[in-house]
Amino acid sequence: MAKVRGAIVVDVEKCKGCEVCIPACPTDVIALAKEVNGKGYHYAYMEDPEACIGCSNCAIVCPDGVITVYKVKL
Amino acid sequence: MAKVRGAIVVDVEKCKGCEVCIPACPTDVIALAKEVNGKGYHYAYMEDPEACIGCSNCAIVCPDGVITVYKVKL
Amino acid sequence: MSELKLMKGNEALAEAAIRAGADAYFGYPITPQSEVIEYLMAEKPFDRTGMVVLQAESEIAAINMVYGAAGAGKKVMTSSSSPGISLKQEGISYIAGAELPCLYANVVRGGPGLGTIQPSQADYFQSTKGGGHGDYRQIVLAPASVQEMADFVRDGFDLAFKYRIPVLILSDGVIGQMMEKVDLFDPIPRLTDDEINEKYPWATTGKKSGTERRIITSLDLDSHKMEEHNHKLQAKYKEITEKEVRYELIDCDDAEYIFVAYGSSARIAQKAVKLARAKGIKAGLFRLITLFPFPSVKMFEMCGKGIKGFLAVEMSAGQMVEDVRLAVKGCSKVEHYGRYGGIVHTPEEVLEALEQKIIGG
Amino acid sequence: MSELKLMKGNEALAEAAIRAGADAYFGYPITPQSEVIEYLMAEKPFDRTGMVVLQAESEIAAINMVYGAAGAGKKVMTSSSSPGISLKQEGISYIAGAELPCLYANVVRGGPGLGTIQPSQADYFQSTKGGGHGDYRQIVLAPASVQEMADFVRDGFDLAFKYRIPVLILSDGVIGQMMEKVDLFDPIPRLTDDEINEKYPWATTGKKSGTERRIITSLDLDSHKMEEHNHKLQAKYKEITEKEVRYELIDCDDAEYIFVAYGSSARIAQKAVKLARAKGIKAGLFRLITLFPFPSVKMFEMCGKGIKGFLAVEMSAGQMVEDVRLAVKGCSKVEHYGRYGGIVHTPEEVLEALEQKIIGG
Amino acid sequence: MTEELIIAGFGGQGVLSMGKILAYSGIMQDQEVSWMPSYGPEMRGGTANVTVIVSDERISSPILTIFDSAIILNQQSMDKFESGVRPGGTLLYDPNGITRHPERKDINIFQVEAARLAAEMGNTKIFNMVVLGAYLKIKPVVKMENVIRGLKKSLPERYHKLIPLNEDAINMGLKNVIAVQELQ
Amino acid sequence: MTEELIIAGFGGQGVLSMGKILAYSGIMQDQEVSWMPSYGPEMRGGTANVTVIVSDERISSPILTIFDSAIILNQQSMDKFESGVRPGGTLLYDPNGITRHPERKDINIFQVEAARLAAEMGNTKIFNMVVLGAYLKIKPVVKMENVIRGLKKSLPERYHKLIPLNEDAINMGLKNVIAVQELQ
Amino acid sequence: MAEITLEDIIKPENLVYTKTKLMTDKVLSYCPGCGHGTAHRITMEVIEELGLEEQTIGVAPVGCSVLAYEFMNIDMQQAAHGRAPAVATGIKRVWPKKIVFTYQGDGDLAAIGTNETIHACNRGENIVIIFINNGIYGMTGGQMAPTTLPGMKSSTSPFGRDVQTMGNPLKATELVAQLPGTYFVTRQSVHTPGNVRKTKKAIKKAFENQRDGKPGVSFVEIVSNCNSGWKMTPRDSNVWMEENMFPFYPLGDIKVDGQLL
Amino acid sequence: MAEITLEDIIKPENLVYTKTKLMTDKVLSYCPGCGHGTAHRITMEVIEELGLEEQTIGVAPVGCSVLAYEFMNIDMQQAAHGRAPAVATGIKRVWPKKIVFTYQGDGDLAAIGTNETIHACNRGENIVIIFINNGIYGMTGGQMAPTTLPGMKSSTSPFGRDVQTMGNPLKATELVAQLPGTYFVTRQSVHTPGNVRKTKKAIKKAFENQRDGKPGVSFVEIVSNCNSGWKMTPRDSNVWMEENMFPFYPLGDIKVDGQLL
Ligand SMILES: Cc1ncc(C[n+]2csc(CCOP(=O)(O)OP(=O)(O)O)c2C)c(N)n1
Ligand SMILES: Cc1ncc(C[n+]2csc(CCOP(=O)(O)OP(=O)(O)O)c2C)c(N)n1
Ligand code: SF4
Ligand code: SF4
Ligand code: SF4
Ligand code: SF4
Ligand code: SF4
Ligand code: SF4
Ligand SMILES: [Mg+2]
Ligand SMILES: [Mg+2]
Repeated sequence: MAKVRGAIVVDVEKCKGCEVCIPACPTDVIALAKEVNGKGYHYAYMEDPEACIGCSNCAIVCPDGVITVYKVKL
Repeated sequence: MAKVRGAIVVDVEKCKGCEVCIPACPTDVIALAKEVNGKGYHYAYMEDPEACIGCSNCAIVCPDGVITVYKVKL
Repeated sequence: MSELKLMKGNEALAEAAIRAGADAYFGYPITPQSEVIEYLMAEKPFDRTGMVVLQAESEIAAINMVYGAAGAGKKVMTSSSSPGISLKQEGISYIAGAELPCLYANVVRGGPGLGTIQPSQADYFQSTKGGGHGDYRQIVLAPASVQEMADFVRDGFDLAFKYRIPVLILSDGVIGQMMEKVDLFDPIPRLTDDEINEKYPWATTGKKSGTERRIITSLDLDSHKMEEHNHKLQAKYKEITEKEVRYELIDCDDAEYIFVAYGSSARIAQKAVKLARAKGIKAGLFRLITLFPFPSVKMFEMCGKGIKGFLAVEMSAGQMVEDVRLAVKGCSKVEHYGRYGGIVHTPEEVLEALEQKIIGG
Repeated sequence: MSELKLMKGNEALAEAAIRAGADAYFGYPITPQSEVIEYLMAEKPFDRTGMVVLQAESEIAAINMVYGAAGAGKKVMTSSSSPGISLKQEGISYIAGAELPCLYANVVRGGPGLGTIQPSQADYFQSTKGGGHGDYRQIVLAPASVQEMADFVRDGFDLAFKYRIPVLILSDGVIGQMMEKVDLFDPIPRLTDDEINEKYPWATTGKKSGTERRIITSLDLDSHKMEEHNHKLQAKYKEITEKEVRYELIDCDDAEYIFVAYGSSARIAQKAVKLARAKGIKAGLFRLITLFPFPSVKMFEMCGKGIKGFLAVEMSAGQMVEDVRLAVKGCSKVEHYGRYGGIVHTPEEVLEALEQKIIGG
Repeated sequence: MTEELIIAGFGGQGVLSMGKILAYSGIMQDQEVSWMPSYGPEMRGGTANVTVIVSDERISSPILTIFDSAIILNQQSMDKFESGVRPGGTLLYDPNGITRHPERKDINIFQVEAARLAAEMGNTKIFNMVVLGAYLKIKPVVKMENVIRGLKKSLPERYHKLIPLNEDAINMGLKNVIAVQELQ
Repeated sequence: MTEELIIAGFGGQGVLSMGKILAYSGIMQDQEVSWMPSYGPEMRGGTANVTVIVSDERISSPILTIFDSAIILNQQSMDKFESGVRPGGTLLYDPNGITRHPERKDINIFQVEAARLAAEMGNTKIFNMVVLGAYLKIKPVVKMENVIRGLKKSLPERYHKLIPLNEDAINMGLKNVIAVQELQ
Repeated sequence: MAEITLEDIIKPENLVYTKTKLMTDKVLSYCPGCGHGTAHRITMEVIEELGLEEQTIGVAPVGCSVLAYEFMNIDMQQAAHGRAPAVATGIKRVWPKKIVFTYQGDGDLAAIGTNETIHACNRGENIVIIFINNGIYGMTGGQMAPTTLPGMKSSTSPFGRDVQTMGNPLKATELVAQLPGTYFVTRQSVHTPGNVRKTKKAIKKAFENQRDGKPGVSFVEIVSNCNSGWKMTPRDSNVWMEENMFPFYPLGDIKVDGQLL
Repeated sequence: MAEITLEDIIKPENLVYTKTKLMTDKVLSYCPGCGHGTAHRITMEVIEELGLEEQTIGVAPVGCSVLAYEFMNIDMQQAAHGRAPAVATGIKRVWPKKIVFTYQGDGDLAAIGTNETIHACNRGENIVIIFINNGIYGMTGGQMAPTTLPGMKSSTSPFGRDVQTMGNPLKATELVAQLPGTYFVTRQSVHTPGNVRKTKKAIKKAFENQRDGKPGVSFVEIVSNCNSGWKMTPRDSNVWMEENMFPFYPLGDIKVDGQLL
C-alpha cells in the first residue's frame, strides 16, 4: 500500500502563533512551541513529525502563509 | 331615477392647458378654450356643461389643482 | 455639580455633549476621534438625558442628519477627522446657507488624502475660509486642552444658537487622544419640546394650523433674493467678528517676539516661550482661541508696540500664517514654522525656528 | 486643422477634451455645466477617438473614477458646479496626495448651499486654498472666454501631467453658458497603450513580471515618511509658483488704479477700464489667469511704480482680495468690490466702486 | 461698430437660435460676437432671453443691462426690458399678444407681425426668421450673404434644405417691418 | 516638581492603564497631569506607549521626546526610548525578554522582575501594578494613599474589590526594585 | 324637469371637490401636465384627512420638486441632492412622535442618494418616502436617470440608453422591498383618476403606518411623466408611460405589512 | 521499511505547497489568525495560476486591508473609503482588457460605499469584487458595521446591537445578487482547509468570468473573523463565526452565470 510522508517548514520569525493551523491538521502534527520568536509569539512546529502526510491543509489555512509543505511517496 | 348634474370651475389663470383633464372626463365635458390666459395657455372649460355629472375625475387628475367641482342631485 | 475627571479629549467632548443638553449626535467612526461615539454609546445618554446617538452609514449621512435635526430646532452635533470632514463640505455649506445652528468637531490628522492618523493642523484653510462652496463662514474654536474640549462644546452650542451658524471645534490628534484632568461643567437640561417651540420659532416642528409654515432651505432661484440673503450672512459674520473674538496672551506684556499658535501647537509654543525666556529671549504667545473670527485687530494693535516679529507656529505647511500676515498688514515681520504630515514639532524646534527665522533672519 | 466655431463655454470645454486626446470623462449633471456631458454624449467621442464618457451615479463616484483612471496613466477629467465640487473634496485631496494628473472644471454658481444656478465666483477659497483636508495645492486656471475654455483643457492636461497634480479650470455660469467664437486647436491623438507605459512608469497598468509593482496611494502610516512626502509636495508647489504663473496686463503701463480680476469679472472690469479711461481715470486691469500660482511677485513689483490702489473685483464677498493683500504686503491700498449670490456686477458698478473705494476713499 | 442686443420672449419662439444665427453671421464677416442666454428653471416653458453682441473689437463684458436694441416677443419681456434700451436706441416687437405697447419717447420703435406672417407662410417655426429679417432691415449689422452662411454653419447638415425657406422668411420680415416711432 | 515619564511596552501589558492610574493619583494630590498615548495601527498587538507628565504647574506640551524617566517593558521599546532619557534621568525596566540591556552611562538604571513576580502572585494581570510600585519606589511623585484613591477613580465600581490585590502588587514592586546603576 | 342653470349648481353647499388648504395658492412651478403637482396634492390631502398637519414635517429633494416647500403648506425642509432620507432620519430621531416624509425624484433617490435610501430603509426608520420615478432628471434638463429605460433617449443618452456602456436601469423599489427595514412598499401612478385614487390610498396607508408606529419605512413609488424631458405633449407622455414604463415598472403593492407579496 | 528523515522530505523536488510569488515577503500587518491574510494569498494564487499577473490591477480599500498593496505583488491602487468600485470602474473603463478587482471590508463596501457598490454592480462593470465580511470595523478598533449581527457587541454597540435603534444588519451580497449587472455572486469562508479550497475555486471562477468577458460583476463575499474586534482568540473566533455568522450569512453560491439560484 502506497504510503506518503510529509513535512512542513514554518517560517518561525513570521509565524504569529495564531493556532489556526492546529485544528486544520488531520493528523495532529502541529503544536505551538514553548519558546517565542523575535516578535514574542509562540510559533508553530511539528510536534509529531512522523504523522505528517503532506496534505497542505495547515499551509492553506495559515493566514500568514508561513508554512511550506513537502511530500514524498514511500 | 335619481339624476345628477355637476359643474366645474376652472381657475383660468392657473390652468396650464395640459389637457390631462380631458381624457379623464367620462362624459367629454371639457375642451381647451380658443383663447389664452395671461400666461399664454389655452385653458380648460366646460364645452358641454350639460353632460357634467360632477364625478371629480377631472379635478383629481389636474396636476395644478385648478378645478373645483360641484354636484347636485336632481 | 461639576466633577473632576481624567479624560481623553475625545471623551471630554462626548461627555460635554451630554452635559450641554445635546439632543443628538450623529457620526461615523474614524481615527483619531472614534472615542467620541464609543464613549457616547457606552454612556447610554438615551438613558441619562434622552439624547439620541446614531452611528450613520457615512459622514455625508451624518452631516445631513445633523441638518435635519438642527432644522427641527434641536441641539445636534457630529464629529470626524480630516477625510471625513472633507466629505461633509457640501452639507456644511447647506447648513451655513440655511442658517442652522450646529456643532461639529474635526480631530485633525495628517493629510492630504488618506495620509496618516497622526496629529496635524493642516485643515486650517478648510476650516476658516470655507472648504465648501459659496461665501459662508463658520465659527471655529480651537481647544488647547481637554478642559477646553469639554467647555467649548457648551460654548459652541451657545454660539451656534445665538447666531444660527455652524460651529467647528478644530482639534487635533494630540488634544483628542491625550488625557488631562477636566472639571466637567454641571449638566444643562435638554430643552423641552415646548421650550424649543418658543425659543426657535424658525424650527420645523410641525406648523400650528393657521400659522405660517416654517421652511428650512438654502435655495433661492431669484438672484436678487439670494444676494440679499448673502448680505444678511455677511452682516452676521461681521457682527461675529466684532463680538466673538477670543484669544489668550501669554507672557506678551514685555515680549519682543510673539509666537502665534492654536491648539496643540499653542501648548508646544508655550513651552518654547519658557525655553526662550530661560535664554533671555523675550518671547510671548498669542494663543488663538477663535480662528474665525480671527483676532486681527488685537494683533495689528500689538505690532505697533515694540514687537519685532511674529512666528506662526502650526502643524502645517503654512496656512494660519496668512491670516497673521493679513492682520499685521506688513507692519511687522511674520514667518511660519511647523512640521506636518503627522509629525509634531518640539518646543526646542520651535525656539530654534524663532532664533533663525525671526531673530537671526 | 484648427476650426472656427460658435460655441458655449461648456461645449468648447467638452470639444477640447476630445481634441486634447482625453481618454475619459466621468461626470454627473448639474446646472450650469450639464452641457459638458451632453455635448460629449452627442458627439460620440468613443467613435471619434475612443474616448470613454460615463455618467456616474454621483459626483463622488465620478471623482473616484477619475482617480482610478488617472492612476492607470490615462488623461481623464470631470466637471461639476459648486455643490458637486464640494462633494469631490475628499477625492481631490486623495488625487493630490497620490500625485495623480487630472483635470476638472468647476462652473461656479451662487451659494452657499443649494444657492442659485446663476454665476458666481465664491468658490475661490475652496479652489486656491484647498477645500479638502491636508496641505495640498492644485493649479487653478481661470478662463475668461470660450476660447480659453477650450485652450485651457489642453494646457491644463499638459500641466497636470508635467507636475502630476490636479488642475482645476475655475469657470463660472457666464463663461460656461455664453457663446463666442472659438478657434479650436488641432486634435491631439490619444496616447497608445505603449506610449502610456513608456511615459508614465508610475502608472498601474499591470506590472511586468520581474519588475517592481506600481502603487498609487496617499497613505503612509509612518509619519516621518508622510512628512517627507509632504515636503516633496511643497517643493513641487514651490516650483509651480516659480514657473507657471500666468496673467494678462491690460492698459497697465500708465495706470494709477488697477482692477484685479479673473474670469467673467475680468471681462466686466475690462469694460470698466474703458469707461474709466473715457472719464480720464487711468485705470488698468490685472487679469489673473492662474489663481494658483498667484502672481504675487508681479503684483508686488507693480505696486512700487505709481499705483495708487488695487480694486479686487470678484463675484464674491471678498476672497481673492486676500491674496492681493498678501501680494502687495501693505504697500498699496487694496479694496474689494463685487456682487454675489448669483448677481453679476456691471462695468458701471465696478467703475463706481473704484471711484468710491479707491480714488475717493 | 458695436451692436448690443437683447432678444426676449418665451421658450419655443426660437429666441436662442435667432441669436445664434446672428452671432454666426457676425463671425462670417470676421466680427467679434458673444451670445449669453439667461438660463435656469424659468426657461422651462417660461421666459427666454439672450443678449448678443456683434462688434469690430474684442468684446469685454457679455452681460448687458443696457441695450442698443431690444427685440421683444411677449408682454413679460416688454415689461422687463423696455426700460433697458439706451436712449436713442431701438425696440422691435411683435404686437401679437402685447397688451401694453412700449411707451418710451426717447427710442426708435418698430413692429413686425411675425407670428401672423409666419402663420401665413404656413410654418410657425420660421417665426424667428421673420423677426430676424425685420431686425436686419432696421439694423443691418450683418450682410445678408453672411446671414445665409451663418445659417449654414449653425444648422446641422440635414436641415440645409430648409435654408431657402428661412431666407424667404427673412425677406418677409425685411419687407414688413413698420416704424412706429422714429427719432428725428 | 515636574516629572516627565514614558511607559513603553506592548499591547496587553497594561501600559496605558498604568499611566492612567499614575495620572489619576496626581490629580488626587492636586497636581497637573497629562497622559498622551501613541495611537494607531501599530497598537494592534504591537508596541504601545504613553507619556505621562505630573507637575505642580500648568503643563504646556504633552508631547515629549526627552524624558525624566522611562519605564521600558520590551526590547523594541528599549531600542526606541533608551536614548530619550534625559542625562541624569532614570530608566526602569523588566529584564524579562530583554536581549540588549541599557548601555547609557549618564542615567540611573533600575530593574524589576515584574513579569516573574506577577506570575508568582498568581495573576499576570497585575504585572503593571508591580512595575508601578517599583517606579514609585524610585520616584515617589505621588503618595501611596493617592495612588489608591487614583485606582478607585480609574477603576469601574465593579472592580473595586480588586484594589487590595493591586495594592499588594504595588508593594511587591516597591520591595523588589533593584538598582543597576546609580549616578553619584 | 325644470332647467337647472350652472349658477344653481355652483354653490358652496354643492361643492364636492376643491384643492386642499394644505396646498398654498402659489402657481406650481411644474411644466403643464407634470405628475408632480398631482402627487403633491394627494399627499397633502392625506395629511389633511388624517389630521396630521400640525405633526408633519416634509423633506423636499433637489430635483423639479425642490420647491415642494413653496406648495405644501406645512413645515418643510429642503435637503441636499440625494440626502433627504438622512435629513428625515435626523428629524424623526429627535422628534419621534412627529410624522416625517421625504418626497424625492429618481435621480435624487436612486442615483446620488442610493446610500441614504438603502440605509434609511435598512435601518427601518419610521418615515414615509414618496418616490417620483419619471425615468429622467427633469430639473436639470432631461439627462439620463438610473431609472431611464433601455433604449430611451435623454440629453445624456441622445441615441438611447445603451445598457452595455451606460448600465442597467435600477429598480430601486424592488430593491428596498428586499430590506428588513421596509414595512410597506408599493408602486403607483397618478395619470388617471383611478390611479390617483389608488395612489392616494397607498399614501394614506403609508402615513397611517407611521402614525401607528408600524416598524419601518413606508415607501410609495409613483411612476410619473416628465413630458418636458421626454419631449412629448402631456397626453402623449401618459400614453407612452403606460406602454413603456409600466411594463418595466409594473404597478401594484410589493410589500405589505412587512411581508413581500 | 527504511527510516526516512525530515531532510529526505524537505527537498525542492518534494515541494507541494509554498506561498505564491505574487505575495511579497513583507510580514502581514494583520492580527494573528485574521482571515485577511488567507484571502489575500488565495487571490494572488488565482492570479498566478491564471497567468494574469501582468494584466491585473487591484484596488485596496480603507480598512485593515488598506495595506493590501504592501502584500499583493502586483500593480495596485489604494481607494478612498468605500469608493473602490468607482476607482475600479475608472480603471476598467480606460483599460478594458486589463483585469481589475477590488478587495473591500464590510464597512467599506456596505456602509460608506453602498452607493458605489450598488451602482457598479447595477451597471454591470466587468470587475471582480472580493468582499471580506467580518461583521465589524476592524481597522478603527472594532466599531459596529452594517453587517454586525443583532445583539453582537462592538465598541459602538457595547451592549450588543440593538436593531430597534441601530438598525438591521445589511445583507449586501443578497442585495447585489438582485441586480441585473452581477454575473456571479457567492458567499464563502477561509477558516478551514475545505473552505479555503472552495473559496479559491470561487475566486478563480470570478477572475475567469472577467477574463472571458462574461457580462457583469463577479462578487465573492468571504465571511471572516475579526478576532481582535470580537475580542476572542483566533480559534474561538472561528468557532463563534460558524455558530453565529454562518446562520445569518449562509455560505454558498447565490447567483451563477447570471442566474439567481
Ligand atoms: C450635489 C448636486 N449634484 C447635482 C445637482 C444637480 N441636479 C439638480 S436636480 C438633479 C436631478 C433631478 O432629477 P430627479 O431627482 O429625477 O428629479 P426630477 O427633476 O426628475 O423630478 C440634479 C442632477 C445638484 N443640485 N446637486
Ligand atoms: C472617509 C473616511 N471615513 C472613515 C474612515 C475611518 N475608517 C477607516 S477603516 C474604517 C472601517 C473599516 O472597516 P471594514 O471596511 O469592515 O474593514 P476591516 O477593517 O473590518 O477589514 C473606517 C470607518 C476613513 N479612513 N475615511
Ligand atoms: S496558522 Fe500560520 S501563523 Fe498561525 S500558528 Fe500556524 S503557522 Fe503560525
Ligand atoms: S501538511 Fe497536512 S499533515 Fe502535515 S502538518 Fe500540515 S496539515 Fe498536518
Ligand atoms: S388638467 Fe388642469 S391644468 Fe391641465 S388643462 Fe385641465 S384644468 Fe388645465
Ligand atoms: S366632474 Fe366629471 S363629468 Fe364633470 S367635467 Fe369633471 S370629469 Fe367631467
Ligand atoms: S421637467 Fe419634467 S419633471 Fe420637471 S416639471 Fe417639467 S415635466 Fe415635470
Ligand atoms: S482588527 Fe480584525 S480584521 Fe483587522 S487585522 Fe485584526 S483581526 Fe483582522
Ligand atoms: Mg426624475
Ligand atoms: Mg470589517
